[in-house]
Amino acid sequence: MSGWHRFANPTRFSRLSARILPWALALTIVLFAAGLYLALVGSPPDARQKDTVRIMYIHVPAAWMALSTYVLMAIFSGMGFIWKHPLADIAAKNCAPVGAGFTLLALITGALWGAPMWGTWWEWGDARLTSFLILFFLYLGYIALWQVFEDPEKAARAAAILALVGLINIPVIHFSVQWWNTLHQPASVFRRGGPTIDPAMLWPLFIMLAAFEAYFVSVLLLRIRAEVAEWRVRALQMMQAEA
Amino acid sequence: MPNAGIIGLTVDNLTCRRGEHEVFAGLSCSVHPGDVLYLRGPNGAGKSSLLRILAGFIAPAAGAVGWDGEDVAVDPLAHRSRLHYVGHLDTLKPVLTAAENLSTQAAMLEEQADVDTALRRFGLGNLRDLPARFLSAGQRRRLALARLAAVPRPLWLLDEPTVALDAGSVERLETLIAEHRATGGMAVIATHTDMNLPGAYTLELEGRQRVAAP
Amino acid sequence: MPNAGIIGLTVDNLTCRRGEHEVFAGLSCSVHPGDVLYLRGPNGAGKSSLLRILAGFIAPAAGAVGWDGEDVAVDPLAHRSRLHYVGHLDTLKPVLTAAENLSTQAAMLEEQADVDTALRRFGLGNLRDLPARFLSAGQRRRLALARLAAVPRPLWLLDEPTVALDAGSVERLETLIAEHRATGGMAVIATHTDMNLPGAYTLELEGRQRVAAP
Amino acid sequence: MSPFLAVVRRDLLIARRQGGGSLLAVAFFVVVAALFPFAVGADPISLRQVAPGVIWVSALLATLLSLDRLFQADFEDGSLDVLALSPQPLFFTVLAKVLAHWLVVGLPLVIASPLVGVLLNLPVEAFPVLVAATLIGTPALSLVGAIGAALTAGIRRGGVLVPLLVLPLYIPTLIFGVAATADPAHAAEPLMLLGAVSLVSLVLAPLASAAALRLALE
Amino acid sequence: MSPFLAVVRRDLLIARRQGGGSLLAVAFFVVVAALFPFAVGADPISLRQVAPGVIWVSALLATLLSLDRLFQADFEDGSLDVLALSPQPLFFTVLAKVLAHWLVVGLPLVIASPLVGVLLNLPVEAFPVLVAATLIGTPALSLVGAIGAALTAGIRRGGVLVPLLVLPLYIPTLIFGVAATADPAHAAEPLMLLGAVSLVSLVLAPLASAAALRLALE
Ligand code: HEM
Ligand SMILES: Nc1ncnc2c1ncn2[C@@H]1O[C@H](COP(=O)(O)OP(=O)(O)OP(=O)(O)O)[C@@H](O)[C@H]1O
Ligand SMILES: Nc1ncnc2c1ncn2[C@@H]1O[C@H](COP(=O)(O)OP(=O)(O)OP(=O)(O)O)[C@@H](O)[C@H]1O
Ligand SMILES: [Mg+2]
Ligand SMILES: [Mg+2]
Repeated sequence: MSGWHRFANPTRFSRLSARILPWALALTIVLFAAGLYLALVGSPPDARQKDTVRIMYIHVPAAWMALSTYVLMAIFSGMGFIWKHPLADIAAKNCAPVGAGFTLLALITGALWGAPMWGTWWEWGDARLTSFLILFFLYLGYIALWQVFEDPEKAARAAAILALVGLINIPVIHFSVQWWNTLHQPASVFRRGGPTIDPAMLWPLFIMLAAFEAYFVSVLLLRIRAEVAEWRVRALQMMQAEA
Repeated sequence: MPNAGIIGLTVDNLTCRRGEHEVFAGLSCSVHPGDVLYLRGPNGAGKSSLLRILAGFIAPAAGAVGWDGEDVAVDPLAHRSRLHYVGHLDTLKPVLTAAENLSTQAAMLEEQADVDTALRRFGLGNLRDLPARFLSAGQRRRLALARLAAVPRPLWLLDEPTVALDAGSVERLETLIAEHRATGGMAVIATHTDMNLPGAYTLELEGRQRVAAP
Repeated sequence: MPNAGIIGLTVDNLTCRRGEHEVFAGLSCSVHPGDVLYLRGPNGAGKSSLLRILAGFIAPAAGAVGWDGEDVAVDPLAHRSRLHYVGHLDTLKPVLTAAENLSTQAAMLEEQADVDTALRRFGLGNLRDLPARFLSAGQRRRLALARLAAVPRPLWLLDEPTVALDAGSVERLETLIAEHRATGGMAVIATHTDMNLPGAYTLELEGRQRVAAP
Repeated sequence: MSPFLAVVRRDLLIARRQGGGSLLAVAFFVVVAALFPFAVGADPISLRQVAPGVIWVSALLATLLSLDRLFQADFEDGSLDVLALSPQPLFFTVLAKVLAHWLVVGLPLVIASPLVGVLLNLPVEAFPVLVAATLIGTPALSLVGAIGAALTAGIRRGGVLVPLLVLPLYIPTLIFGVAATADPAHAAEPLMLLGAVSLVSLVLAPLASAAALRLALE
Repeated sequence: MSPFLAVVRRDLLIARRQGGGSLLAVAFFVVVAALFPFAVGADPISLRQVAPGVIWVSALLATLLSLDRLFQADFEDGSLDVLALSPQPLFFTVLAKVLAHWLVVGLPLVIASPLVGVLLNLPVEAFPVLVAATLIGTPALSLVGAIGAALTAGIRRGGVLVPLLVLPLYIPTLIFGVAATADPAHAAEPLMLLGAVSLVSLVLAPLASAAALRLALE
């Protein structure tokens, strides 16, 4: 129950993450190199969109990652809440800034893409766009909640409650394109009946997604390790102060 | 583990941690029907924290609190229904009258309650229709304590109950506690001042956790 | 009318009314440099009300409060700048550390103040960087009292200052008051408990307002 | 009287004594809505176009403003401790407080909504739907808002955080409410969805709020 | 350091420690502004029409929400007594607290207003006027709101009066603010009137607030 103190001991996590990290980092670099080459040079320009289609290779993976990071954050939160495992809490906490970053990236690239495609940066009537902005606010609220609690154990539980409740918004975002008439195009990859995108564009897209995924894993592990180290130092200081 | 067969409140090897600071550790004691336990110790020793653990508001970092031999964490609702907690805060709504404050509290705690008798026991009879915002410090405190008299519950957890009370009110409280004990009630009382409760045990906090004989 | 020529605080034929209720009437007394005046009486006698009148927070229904022979209502700002009032509430911001709480208070009251010495005088030296939300009841009280030591002012109005203090802290407060008196300071103290302040006068409230010799 | 009813009665009594709970919410609702004729210009067509949205946003904000102290007041004066010692699960205590809040704030908003409809030139045929939609939707506003209020109960001035936490969660209610009000001829589906949101909130919100309140008790 | 600056510094420190005073106000501003188009569901034309009103209502609400505890927090923990013993008239203490509040909430709103303008499709030529208007108008919002906050602190008397008093007092600021923003070509007159409102508030609001606070001290 007194979770945050267990970091005084070396954990399995440190050893495991130390083993995974180099691979994840290497994979990130390789996949980004390959994906960006294919996306910018190797893939054909779109018949209608010309070269602006290349924004897609950033925008779409970023949007997917933004959503899946939230789900992962909620899962970690649930684990931390139920089993009171501090590592799950720290993982959830550190998902948030990364996920908010993905969300912002998708928002910006979407806006940049929208200017030539729809003739507007931003379209309020569009449910996909606005609900995605809401996702950004959810991330911000989650981060803010962590900030206002002084006691990390309390903060973890409060933030977990919020993350789990906010999970309800995810399907709203995903299905918003179906439920409302929007400018934004409906799902074209992950849909019933298979993807409708040309394979020449699909492959670079998947490689970029894998690159984003590897990047996410690397950053998350690095952040968690940094925070665990910080707690270990704090615990040592406390022990010295009380001795 | 709380020992089976023992009647009353048992505290078993309790550790309390607030933030990163360990307030006390390995604390054990028990309170049986008719017992009063004083919690004593300097400011910051953990008296208030212990009371909140006993009330089930804070989960202990280690150890357990038991009732009649069973860990109270098993059925927290049953535990919370058997105790009174009177802390530093006065739990009063300034816009409600003294009688309304007490009767709304009592109604939340119990189906039936004799509010007027309880008010009179604490000398608040003629203030019953005064809004709580007009009460003096000691009158507010007495009103907060009056729920002990209004709703019978076996375990009383009192955090510095005599604060702001005049001598007469302290006596009233002592009488109430004596009656409570006579009917098998128990009380754990954190205090810096002396009260007149014969046969009370004392738990000294801060480092040397030990139970002194009365 | 406050008498000209008298040095210190004079209370002249004071009446206090709260709502429609007359709390006390025709109260007179005076406090001279080096004096301590206890206010005693049962709950609701009007001790807190009197202190707030002396501080200039409440206007008396009749009578006057004087300083060095002049009615304080003439220059309320000057009066408020010469006194400390420590009431029931702890005046602390939970998000600020102990040191920040004290230094912001001191800065509002006075240009210069020695915060660290004041903290140490109340045994809060090692808690200086702990946010006030984590302090125990007695630690909070000590922090509120520390402004007496940080900012020198001649008149101290203290409403039950020993509440929640452990024995050591009460002694610290008594020492501080003794030093304050030695430099010509005055204190009016509402209290239900006994303090060790030799030569203090007592004003019994409730009906029989009279000053008992030390 | 059951503890549940005791809590409801207590909060209603406090609201009545404090005065202006309902009045504040309704006044706020009407003032915010009444501002829009200034902004949009009195052109009845464009006013009619924005009316459903304005009504719902105003209702939502009126609820939000009255919510932020729902648990904080009880926390600050220690009443939360007494509530926690009540012989019923915290779930029902939360539900009782939310019910009282809805009676004080939500219901008056429902009753005042036709008035705001008139101010904003809402077509006559939309009025029954507007009342139905607010009646079905405002409970969700109170319930979801309670989560934010509970999460910030133990933090002084945490109230400022409530809108940021709660507004994103209000979006479904807002969407379905506006959809029903804007197109009264096809209101059945959004009304049903609105009901679904309220029902889901009825279970999830007290659960989440009770868990959050336990933090404030520590 | 003068007592005036000490009060300002103290409130800024508390806001910083409490976390996100400014951020929350801005977030609230943006979230509320974001709700309207969501609800109004809009083509750019009608969105542009409501934009000035939405911006001002959002700014008003963001201010109002952050203000209501301006003095109450100090009242509840006894700090008001310490403030009252400061060697300066209560007038300046109030002014210092309002200044700190404006720095924490009002100024960030001014800075964020162009962002909201972009989101709401406000025409480009309106942006300088929007910034000027919010810069001139937000002090009035903080000042007038302080009266309500002071009355709530001594709620022992205030009760129902507070919302009924403050909301109407906000109307001039809103009307002139919206007028300036909606018609940037003829903004000079409403901007001047807005300035007049702020100036009058600068004198009257601390006076009224100080009087109200004295009641809270009793
Ligand atoms: C600020 C503006 C935009 C935002 C916030 C946004 C948001 C999103 C989101 C959240 C997704 C993931 C949907 C899901 O997996 O459920 C997505 C996917 C996608 N977006 Fe955007 N988008 C924006 C602009 C655009 C523009 C201008 C285009 C191109 C015309 C575009 C094309 C796509 C495509 C092709 C997908 C993949 C769809 C799929 O296969 O599921 N987006 N966007
Ligand atoms: N508006 C009012 N109407 C009627 N009576 C009031 C009003 N305001 C205060 N009182 C009464 O005034 C009296 C004075 O209270 P005060 O706080 O001064 O007492 P005190 O001597 O400090 O008591 P304690 O020892 O409890 O602190 C109390 O009896 C209180 O009930
Ligand atoms: N989050 C925290 N971080 C560090 N220390 C904390 C935290 N919360 C509480 N404490 C400390 O825990 C200790 C226990 O406080 P508690 O209120 O239980 O003491 P107490 O014995 O009741 O004291 P008092 O006599 O003053 O009422 C205090 O020293 C307090 O400073
Ligand atoms: Mg204590
Ligand atoms: Mg008193």
